[in-house]
Amino acid sequence: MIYEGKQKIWSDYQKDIPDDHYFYVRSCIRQSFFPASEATFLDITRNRLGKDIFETEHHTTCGGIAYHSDTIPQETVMTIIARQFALMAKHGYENYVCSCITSFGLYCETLETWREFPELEAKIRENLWKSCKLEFAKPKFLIHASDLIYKYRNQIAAQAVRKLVNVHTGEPLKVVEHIGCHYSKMFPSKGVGGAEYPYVLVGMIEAWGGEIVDYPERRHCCGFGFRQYFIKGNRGYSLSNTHKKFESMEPFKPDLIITNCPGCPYFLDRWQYVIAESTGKTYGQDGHGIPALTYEEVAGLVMGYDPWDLGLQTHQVGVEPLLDKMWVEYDPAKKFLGKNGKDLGAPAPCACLK
Amino acid sequence: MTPLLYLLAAQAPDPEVIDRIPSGFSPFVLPFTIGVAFMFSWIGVGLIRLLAAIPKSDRIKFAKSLFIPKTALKNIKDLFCDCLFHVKIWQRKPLLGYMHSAIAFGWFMIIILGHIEVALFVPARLNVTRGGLFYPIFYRYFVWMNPGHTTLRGAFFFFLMDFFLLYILSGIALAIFKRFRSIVLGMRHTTKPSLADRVALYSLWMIFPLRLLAESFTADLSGGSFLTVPVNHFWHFLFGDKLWFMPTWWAYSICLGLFFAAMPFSRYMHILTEVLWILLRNAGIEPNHPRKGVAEAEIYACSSCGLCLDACPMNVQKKNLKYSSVYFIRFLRRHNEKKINDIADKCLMCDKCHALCPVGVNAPALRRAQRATVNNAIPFDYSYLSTASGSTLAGETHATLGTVRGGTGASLCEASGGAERSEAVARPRVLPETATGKVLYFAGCMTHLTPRIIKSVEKVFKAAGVDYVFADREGGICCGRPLMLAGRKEAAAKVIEANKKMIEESGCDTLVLSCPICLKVFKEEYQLQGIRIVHYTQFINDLIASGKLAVKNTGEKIVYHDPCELGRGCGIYLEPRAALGQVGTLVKASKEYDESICCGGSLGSLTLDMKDRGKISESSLDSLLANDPQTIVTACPLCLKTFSEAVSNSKGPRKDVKVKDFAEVICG
Amino acid sequence: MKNNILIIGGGPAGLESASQLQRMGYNVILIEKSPKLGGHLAKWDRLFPDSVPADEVLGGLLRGAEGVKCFTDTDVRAINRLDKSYNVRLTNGITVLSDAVLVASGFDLFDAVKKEEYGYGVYDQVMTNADLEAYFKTGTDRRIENPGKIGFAHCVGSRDEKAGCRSCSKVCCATAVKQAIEMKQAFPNAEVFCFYMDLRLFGRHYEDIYLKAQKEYGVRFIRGRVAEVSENYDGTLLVKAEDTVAGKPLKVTLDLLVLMAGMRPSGVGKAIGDLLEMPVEEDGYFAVRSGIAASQRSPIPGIFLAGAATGPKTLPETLADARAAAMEVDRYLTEIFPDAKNYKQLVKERW
Amino acid sequence: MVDFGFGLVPSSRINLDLFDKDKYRELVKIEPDARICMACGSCTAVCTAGKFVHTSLREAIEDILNAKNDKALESLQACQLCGKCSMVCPRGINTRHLILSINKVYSAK
Repeated sequence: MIYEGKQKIWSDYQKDIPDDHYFYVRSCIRQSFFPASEATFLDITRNRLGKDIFETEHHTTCGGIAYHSDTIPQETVMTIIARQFALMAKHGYENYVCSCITSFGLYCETLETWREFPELEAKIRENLWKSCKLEFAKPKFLIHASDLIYKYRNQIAAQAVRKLVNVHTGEPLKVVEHIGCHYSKMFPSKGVGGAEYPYVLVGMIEAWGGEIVDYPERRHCCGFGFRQYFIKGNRGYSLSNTHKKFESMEPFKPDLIITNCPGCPYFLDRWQYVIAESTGKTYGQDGHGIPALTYEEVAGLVMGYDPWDLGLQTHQVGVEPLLDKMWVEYDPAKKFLGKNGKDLGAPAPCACLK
Repeated sequence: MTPLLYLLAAQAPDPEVIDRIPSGFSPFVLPFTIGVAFMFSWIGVGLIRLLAAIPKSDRIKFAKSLFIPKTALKNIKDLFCDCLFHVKIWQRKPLLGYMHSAIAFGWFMIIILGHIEVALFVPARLNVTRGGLFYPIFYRYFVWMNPGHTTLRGAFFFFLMDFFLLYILSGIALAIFKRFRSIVLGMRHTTKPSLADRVALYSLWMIFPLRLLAESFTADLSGGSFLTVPVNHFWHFLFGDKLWFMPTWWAYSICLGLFFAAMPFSRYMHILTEVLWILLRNAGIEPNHPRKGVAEAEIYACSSCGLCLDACPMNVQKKNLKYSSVYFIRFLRRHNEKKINDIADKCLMCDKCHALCPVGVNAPALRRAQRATVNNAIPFDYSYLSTASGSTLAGETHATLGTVRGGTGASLCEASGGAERSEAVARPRVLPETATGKVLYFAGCMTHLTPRIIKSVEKVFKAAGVDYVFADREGGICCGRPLMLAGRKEAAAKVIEANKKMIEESGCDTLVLSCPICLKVFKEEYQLQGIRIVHYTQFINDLIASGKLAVKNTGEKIVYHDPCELGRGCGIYLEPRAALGQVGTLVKASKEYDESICCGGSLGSLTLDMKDRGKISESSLDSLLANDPQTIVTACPLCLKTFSEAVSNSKGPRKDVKVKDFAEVICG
Repeated sequence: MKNNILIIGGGPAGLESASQLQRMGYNVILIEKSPKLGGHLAKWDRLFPDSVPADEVLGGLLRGAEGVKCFTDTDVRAINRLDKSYNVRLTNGITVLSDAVLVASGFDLFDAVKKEEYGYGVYDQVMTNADLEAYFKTGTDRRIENPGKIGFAHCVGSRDEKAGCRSCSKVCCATAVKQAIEMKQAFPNAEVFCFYMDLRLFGRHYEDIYLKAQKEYGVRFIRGRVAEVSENYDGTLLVKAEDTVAGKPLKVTLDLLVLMAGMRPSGVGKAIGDLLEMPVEEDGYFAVRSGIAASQRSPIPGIFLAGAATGPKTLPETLADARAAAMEVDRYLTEIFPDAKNYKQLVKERW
Repeated sequence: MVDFGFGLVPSSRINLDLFDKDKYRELVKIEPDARICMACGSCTAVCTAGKFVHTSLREAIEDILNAKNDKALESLQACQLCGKCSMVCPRGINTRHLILSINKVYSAK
């Protein structure tokens, strides 16, 4: 691998990310999968970096799940999106930051479509007025939340209490980065680093002291694929996708997977459990899995957040070996305590996955 | 004959011949005796092994055949014609025939006459215990002629012995000459002798000159005639009164011994095996294994004469000589598996070597048997052939097949033929029960690649008002012959079964085929009771002869190519020529009838490549174009396609020669 | 009077037309931007289809052009069109008053880095056709160390609208087959795969080398474009394509992947074209007066074109084009140019 | 092991790394024409057996190269060796011998 070659490509795919004043929109499924991630994001940006991030309880889903499952007309989706944008404008913001990759892709797609077909934009403008009495607006900058963390990666590194380093060996942790497909595969120019060698997560890992693993199936989808997962009969395809990725990264012995999409950490995490329990195969050390974390969780770890506050207990693959490697102190007894301090109860132990 | 000889003997009361050596033995006979004893024991054991390897039913059949008068007569005729007189070689190459018969018949006569002499003059010596094995051979050494008591009878034998010795010597002289200048005897290629062959060959060359030498040395003692006596005088003139003759008799005996000792390992084994082979062949027993049982007799009956070398169309290229039948048989004898397979697979199966073989060795059949040992085991699945039945398909096949009645039905056929074409089912086509045509035309796979044949045949049929059904208009299944040629007899049986069913269900009484490959297998393997199987050349010739089809003679110069499977394969040579004679002027090819050269496109060969096939096509064209015809006519789709391509790919004036199918020429 | 003719570009087209025009008695000035004459030909080792050494062909071209005033390391600084002639200022300080300008600016090899998914410049074991020719010339390349499995990806930057080129580069198929054979000759035990979309082996003897590659060298031809390349743990490449004949996706591990970079319009040529205000077509190559009847004439009078400046060409096509351009220049300078009175009328009628 | 009601789906991808070099070498030794197919499909189009069941020499050659040896044998098992394919092959491949050879080499375990 020639690092300079990748740097050259990265330099071709840089995007403008504004410095402050963001309108933040949450992800539907992240809030249930990894709710602490978004909270951590807001805490880091607001309290650690001192940025102005506004969010409103009035925003809705972007309609992406329905859209990709072919259950909603495109015009309806676009009107929902137009409403989101209008809310942003109503509150005096023009930098739209979304937490979800599906949304990000859909926003990019919608903005491009409006650009190509102004008559469609006009129609949506009308729809929006008719249905919500809101003024149509488009964001000046469309940013994914990971773009922001990428932008402030060095500031985060400056505030970090630890690095992505195995304290027992002194070696940097080997990290697999995995971007959501809709981050830059549809519009390579909209993502930091493009589609072929996306840099958004790589930049974070490099800044925080880890080592990137470039494995053959890095481009491959995590296996979410809306219709593949939603219909049980197709779920085998979803599983096989994930399996292919793990088989490919296995020889590199990664310590950690970092992702920037709602679905990816979930499927890369849960399917490891399914693969282990149905075939007996595990990919981490000594029968463990490979933790698949969100970028907020990784940022939180290096900045010294408590792992249970970061919600790492919601992962199926145990994170303890990783925490040990990074010398993160944690109280095993508190792992399954709720926010209110009540015991949520530990899940039943797995037969194969440690 | 013997009483007559005794009548002659009655004229001489005193013994004419005196047993010169009372013991009836001399050490010089040992080499011969050992050699010949070795040979006979070898052959004896071999014969028992061979007979044991023949299935019991065949053995009984063989034994019975010897007592069937008709077969017995044929056996006698064949033994004399094939083994002694070499009639088949005479017919093709007289000088070569003379050579072979001089050696074979001459030697045979010398042995017979030698024994008669012993029987007449010293009958006691015929007893094996008193030297019967060698005494008749060295008769002249052991006896002393009683001077003054010579009878006409003795002189008669002296004359005959000298005559046949001279006869043999002339053959030997030709044989030696042939080694160096074979072309004079009509052979372009001769076989490469093996080591044993060489030993036997050089011994054979030496035997008769040495016999002349030995007998001439003793001619003043034991008598002689026009050859030995003058030579004896010459020796006396040269060496004086006393001749030291022992070395000559030793040399003669050693050469004979060497020859017989080498014989089982050499081509000369054929001299004796041929007899057995002729008997087995005439008994109608076929080989079921390429080198055991009957096949063993067959391969040892090969005299390695090399006539198949020139016969083989592949040998237009010298590099292919090694694939000739004679070498195939040689390697079968030596059990050289690798080479056997290579050679077996290369052959075009044109059958010319078989047609020309003086002893009728069927090398193509042996090659097929060899291919079977390898290819029969290959797993194939023909279950799809049995899924169709006549009744299930009757409804939709009716339209597709298109029954044609006379000339008026033509449009019906074309109209309905196309209508359901798209519904061609994924099952073998079976004729409808309602088909009324008594004539069934089966084009075959290859004919479908030469649509002009189909078109012309149909045109002829319509012109002659033939009520026919086209069995495989939409394509059928293979006839099975290609599978047989590849040695896959069991697989072929399945294909044959499926086709047979289709034909029997058609209710036809005449089956017309345009492909000779199909014709051969339909005739030999299908056993279609009550159905006349004819080639379209025969059928069309009949139509012309009976006046049903009118043809016009254009005077075009035509040469007819005999397709291998039609000519040598089915013996059809005359009908196509008779019909073609009505539409044009037939000219001769330099090789025709059973000597016709394969077009090169044969399905028989498994391994021959395009380039080599091209060379064969060229040589076949050379033969066909010997008398400048305007048109080459053939009656096989494979030959047609091969020649068409060869002509269009060739350079010079040859490009202008037309290549046409038989039916195409007939319908003008 | 000897007319001055300026030839821009010292590759095969420029050299051949210079040689022809000099023979006709013109005063030929040839400029070449790089330090060496010969263009891409100078960097090539052997030429398809008969593997003729490139040096031999180039030597012949250079001998033919002996006596021509050649300025290497020289570019055009400015061009003024006078009444009929061109006043050309060169970067070496010389000014040429030229009666005709022949643009033989050739082509650039497609920059394979742009096909990011193939990883040229990122993966250790990916190289281009030009790199491989350099290896054949010098015998060294860090990427080539007894490779066991070698792939050739056809159509890199050709027939690829995303790479900015819809058309076929004409020479890559034959080059790939040639190089595949040469690699088999160098490494007889290697397995060689060619990934093609269509094998465009249109020229004389081209089909022969295809057959030779299959028959004698056992090169495997797979119909399907290389879609993506990745690097395995051991540094080997994982190549994915579809075998479109089998209708199935396919993967293979390779030790070396050679990208058949196609032809793109010359960047330097484009700059000169801009100075001359020469029109270019959608594909980026210079427009000609008529693609069939006048393919060596630019729409601008007095400006001629030869070789790959007007689209991908094989070497023999380039040389024939160069000779044709020389004839066109000669016709212009004898029939149209000298007639000062009717010049404009003649240009209208005969250009 | 737990049954989740779904599981890994076998890949249809061709893996050229599984290509059996030794067997192919054996095949090419007895029938070098195996190498020169250009996948035109003439053989499949005229196939006598192909009218009834799927039969394709073109595919069989492809399958061997794509490390699907068993599938290659399957594509040929209905062949009647009639030889039509050899007549139409533009490269002059000795198709009948190739079919027999593929069977010989690849059905031997």
